[in-house]
Amino acid sequence: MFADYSWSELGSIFAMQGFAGLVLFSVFVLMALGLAIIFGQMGVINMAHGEFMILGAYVTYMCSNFFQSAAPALMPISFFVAMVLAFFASGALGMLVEMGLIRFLYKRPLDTLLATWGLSLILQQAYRTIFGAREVGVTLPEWMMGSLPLTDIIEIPINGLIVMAITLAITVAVAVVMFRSRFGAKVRAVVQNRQMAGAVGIDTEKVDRLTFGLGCGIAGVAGSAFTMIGSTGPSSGQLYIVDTFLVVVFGGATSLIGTVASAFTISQAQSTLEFFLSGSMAKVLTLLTVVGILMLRPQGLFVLKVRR
Amino acid sequence: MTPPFHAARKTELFGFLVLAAFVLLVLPGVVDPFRLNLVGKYLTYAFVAVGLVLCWGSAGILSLGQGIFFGLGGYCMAMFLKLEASTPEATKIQSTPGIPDFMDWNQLTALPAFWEPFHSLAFTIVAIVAVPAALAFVIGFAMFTRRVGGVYFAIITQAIAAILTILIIGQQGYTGGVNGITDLRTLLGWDIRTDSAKTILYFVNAFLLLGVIALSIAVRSSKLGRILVALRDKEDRVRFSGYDVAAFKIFVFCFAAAISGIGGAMFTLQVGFMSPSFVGIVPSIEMVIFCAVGGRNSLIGAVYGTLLVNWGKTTFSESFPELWLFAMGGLFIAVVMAFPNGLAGIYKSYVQPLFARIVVRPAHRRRPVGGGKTTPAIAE
Amino acid sequence: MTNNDFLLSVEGLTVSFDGFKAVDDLSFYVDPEEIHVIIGPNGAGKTTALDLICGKTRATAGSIRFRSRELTEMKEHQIVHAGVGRKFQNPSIYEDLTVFENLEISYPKGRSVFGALAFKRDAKVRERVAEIAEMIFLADHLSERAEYLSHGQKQWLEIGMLLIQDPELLMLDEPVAGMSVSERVKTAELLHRIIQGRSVIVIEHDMKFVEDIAHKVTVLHQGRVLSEGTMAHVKSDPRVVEVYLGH
Amino acid sequence: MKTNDKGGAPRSMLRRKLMIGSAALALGLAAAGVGHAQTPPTGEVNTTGLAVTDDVVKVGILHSITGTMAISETGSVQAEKLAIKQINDMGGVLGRKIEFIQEDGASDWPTFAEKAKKLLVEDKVAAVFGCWTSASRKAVLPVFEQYNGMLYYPTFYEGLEQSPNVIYTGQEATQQIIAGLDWVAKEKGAKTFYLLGSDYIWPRTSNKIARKHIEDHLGLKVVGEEYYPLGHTQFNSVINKIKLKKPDVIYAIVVGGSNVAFYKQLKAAGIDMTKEKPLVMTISVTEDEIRGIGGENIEGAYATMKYFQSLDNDNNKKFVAAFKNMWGEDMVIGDVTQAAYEGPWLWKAAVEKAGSFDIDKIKEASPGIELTTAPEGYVRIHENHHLWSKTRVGHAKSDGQYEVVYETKELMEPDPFPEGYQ
Repeated sequence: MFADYSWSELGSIFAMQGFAGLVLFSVFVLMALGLAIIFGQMGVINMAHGEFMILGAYVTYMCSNFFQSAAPALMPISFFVAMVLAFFASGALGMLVEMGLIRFLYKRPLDTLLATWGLSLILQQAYRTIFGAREVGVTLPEWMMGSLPLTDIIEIPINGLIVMAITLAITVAVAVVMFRSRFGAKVRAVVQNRQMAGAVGIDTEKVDRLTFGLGCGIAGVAGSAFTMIGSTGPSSGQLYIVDTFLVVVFGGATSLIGTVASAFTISQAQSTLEFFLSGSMAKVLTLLTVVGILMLRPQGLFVLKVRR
Repeated sequence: MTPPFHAARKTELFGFLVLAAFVLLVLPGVVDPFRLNLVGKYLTYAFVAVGLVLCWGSAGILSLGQGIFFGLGGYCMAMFLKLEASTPEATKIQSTPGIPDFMDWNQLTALPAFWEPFHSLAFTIVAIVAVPAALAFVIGFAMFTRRVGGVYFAIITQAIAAILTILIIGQQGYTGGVNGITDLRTLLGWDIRTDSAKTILYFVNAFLLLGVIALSIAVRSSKLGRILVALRDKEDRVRFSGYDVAAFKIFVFCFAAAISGIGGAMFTLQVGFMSPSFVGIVPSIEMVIFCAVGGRNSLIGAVYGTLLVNWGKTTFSESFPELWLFAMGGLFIAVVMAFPNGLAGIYKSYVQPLFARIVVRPAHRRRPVGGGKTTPAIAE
Repeated sequence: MTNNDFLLSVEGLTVSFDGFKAVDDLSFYVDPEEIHVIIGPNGAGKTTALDLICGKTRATAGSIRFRSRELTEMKEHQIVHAGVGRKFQNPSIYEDLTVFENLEISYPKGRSVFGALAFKRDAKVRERVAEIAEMIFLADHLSERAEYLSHGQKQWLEIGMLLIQDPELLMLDEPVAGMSVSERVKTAELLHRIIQGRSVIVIEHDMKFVEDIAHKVTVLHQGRVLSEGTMAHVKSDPRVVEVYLGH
Repeated sequence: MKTNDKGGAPRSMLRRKLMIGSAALALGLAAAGVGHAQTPPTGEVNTTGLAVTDDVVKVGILHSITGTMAISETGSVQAEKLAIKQINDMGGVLGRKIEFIQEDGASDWPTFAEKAKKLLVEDKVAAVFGCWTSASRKAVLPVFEQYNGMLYYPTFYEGLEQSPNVIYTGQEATQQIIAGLDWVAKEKGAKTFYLLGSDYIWPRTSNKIARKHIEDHLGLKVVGEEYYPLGHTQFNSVINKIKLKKPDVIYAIVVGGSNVAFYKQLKAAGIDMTKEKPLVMTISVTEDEIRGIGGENIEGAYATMKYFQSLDNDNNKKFVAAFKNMWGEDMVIGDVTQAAYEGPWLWKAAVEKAGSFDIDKIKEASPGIELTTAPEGYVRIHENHHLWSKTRVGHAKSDGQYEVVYETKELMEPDPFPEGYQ
């Protein structure tokens, strides 16, 4: 398929394709990070993860509408305001959910699956009732939707750059919070020995609540970021959920590094295959490979060997 | 020294007879043919719910991908029926007559090899049970021998369901794609679309379901059933009592898959088509909720749970479609938070004592002596 | 003396978790009909050693030979079939089942999937269950749900579940923990009765109890053997005194 | 309901049967002339036990209110309700007010089949307006054929179907595709095409027809053809491939949530659709979808359909005003919404022509029925139960509307089984 092209053209395309792969990687990390934090630290699978993302997207939608009508001059920065608001909105909802639902179910992880699934149905219908069944169009600052032309062929999508930047920022922030801050130390203490952590004066319930809120808040940021590349509707969260779960499962579910590594592997595989095959076949092949590897290594790619 | 299992078995037998009377006599008696056909459709989901009671309730293995097996069974049946419907005469306007219409639309010019055996009804009947069981074996073998369980197993099965859906939709030349396999008419020349055929199929379905439940009761009251419960509580203890734990889990998973396949096949027969919307995540999880509403530990309850939720869905969505999702979501949460044992639990803690007080007044009443210590075993 | 004269010979056994060696080059031997007690401070690797023998944890290096069969290559249930029984530190019984069913499940028949399906509760089974129940002082509790038993009774039940399999090597992890004084006495009595024709490895902290039962004592410290011999010998070993008994 | 259809039947049955023939004939003439001037007795216009009384006739509306398809189907529901309301305001059908029973298909095909059966068997509705996806139509089709109901199906679709029990008010694929391709080849000088779609039957069949037309009839070249799973949200790789192939036209049949992702990413990748290099042409994005995509993200693309909200004629102006009046000023109307609006009107015309609500008579009366008041202008029902209609090319503007840049001179003939395109 490359015979007709000059070297410079091919080089450009490969550069573009590499960039596309990185964007996909960023998207995957952003999707999966919140879920992985909650699962890795608390053993809870949040089936409503997609709906928390969409909450972030709706917050962005409302925020952009507000800026458009109330302060058009500030429109260029509306998106970042929206993103912060999205974090707090999803995080707050997450903490509410933890308080009213999840905390009663820590000993029954399978039941949290069902309860959060129920929650996702309720949220979807709530969005439908509030925002209407149709998708909403999120108006973004004009400067974010363009591209930076480097050469004739190479054009770097700005939204791709932004997604990558956000992902990087969030990942670093999570790493700092988890491994450098006092809160992170508390979280890890609770994960390792809940009773002991409680005994030394850590408010384990509060740690749980904040962890869950953090995971949901990151989902909200992801949703906010995805208004740049995807749709915002009551059931749009479902579009992301399969990929999200696969990334988390494939990464071994317990380590954040595993999640990042798995996001990288899957995104590169998919992006490369998509280039050489038809999109549908690429997706199927990627998924089959992932399942095949999971069959051989169901514990995921990256698990620490520990005494159980 | 008779273990209290006898009492439990008696209740189960009684419940089974009541259920049999309900689905074979009461429902056909009071429900019009249209609604009876609907009930028949719901009862096909009950196969899955019964399988989940064994898997999840008994053995603690929660699969969020049971729709896979329901769908596979249904597709096997649908392939047979579609081939029967695609005679060269019926399809003569196609560029390749004699193959199913959707293949023709997708430029296939010959029947794919894996469709060929489905010309035979005998093969199809075997496949309905064997194909789901075989896939369950592969999944189960990979997961259970490596000790994957709990939440992790649940999300892997879910991922597999999602993948299978994408595969079926993507390979539409071979599978009918998102439309599924539609327009099924006859079974060995017998028109399955008429009201009388639907009534007959209802009874076939009901008898099969009762048979499956009877078989499941037998499995659960065998030593294997007790090992499953034991394994749910203390997996290591079972392992170090000399049992190959993985083999037991694989068995129960395959068993549940096989009966789900029967349900799927009966669905295809009664509804007249099969589509990938049954293989995906949403129906798979909905089927778990049927089971949970009935009581995850009660085989009989699973049937009532299925009927109740679906009846609710149908009536609710006729009058307040917008509210249905709220109700369904609330049901998920309520069943988990407030009624973890579902209908069966409610029956046991409220109805049965009442019943016992009114009906079985004399001798059998066993009052616990010496505090709570000798509470008789509750039927599982 | 060749290894085959021992019922169990553990040689050069090592396991590491992420670089931490919980058991490090451990070797010890168990004679037929011996009560072998393993003692040592917390974290010495006692429970890990049992885990390794019964296959719960896989060794990084070393060998475990049981009657000339290599256990490190067998699956857990095969090790049980070979005649090794293991009681866990916390009583591990099936709380949802009755005492009778607990014992019945452990009865060494119908262990395959289809064997279990076809298993019949015949007179032989009932007799054997009754016999064991008598031995573990639970004859009156057969139809009770196991969750209603006292802590000590649960410990006995678990021992009974092992006995019904008639293993040649029995490994008990802290069998008297949480027992009342009278229960301890009964348990010691029970152990003396059940060692007929089998060897027992016991992990225990209660020194009084150890002195009562031990033929041979191995002291572990930081995954290694610190001292080995009779109770008297071990007690007089200055290193043991220093790390364990001295305080 | 069940009591009504038997109302007054027993004794006069024979006499009525004798009268029916002549009555129907007379009524047919009357209906053509004066419409709703008189109210014929129920026994004469309803011989098969439908839910028709002396002053009410019941119909069904069957769309997804919940689930993923609710996004698309909401507009159709609104249009059908508007049409029913307007018909009622004009006096109803054969003197009877239309009452609708709405059911939720819940984006789930078996539910569609179940609800369709309920509408026909229990409610005995005289007609059903509904379905959106091909899958839902395929699921209900056997039900309509078995229980002899009438379905008015609004969506443009792949063709390959023709049922006496269905009136297809949307365009079948050849109608929608061919005129657009001819236009882009002639007016824009396009030589190479890149075909793209969501992976299911409609985009695949449509692209098959497009490819045949491009290669065999126009003698031009297709340089790529790809499909992505429904709900796919990452299109960067295919955009790179498109950049490599440099086609003159990207022919996109992407649907649902994927649509939004596709156009946003296309724009972000530096493909400025207003420059028409390459030109983007779609048959799947109506004004409804643009709301989700954002007008600024699709500005410059071309769509070929039979209807755009901006159509400049009196029928349409009235329709748009009425629609906004009923459902809100910010509503937009897409092709399918308009086609759904035609459903009740076509049914009304058929009933009046047949002088009866009986399904068999409506089937017979339907071919040849004209609608001169249709927002799209003029339509006529073909023998094959599809509509003759014009095809138009719209040019997307940043406000989310299409500007009509071309329309076929003649009505396009519906051809669900096109020779030479299979």
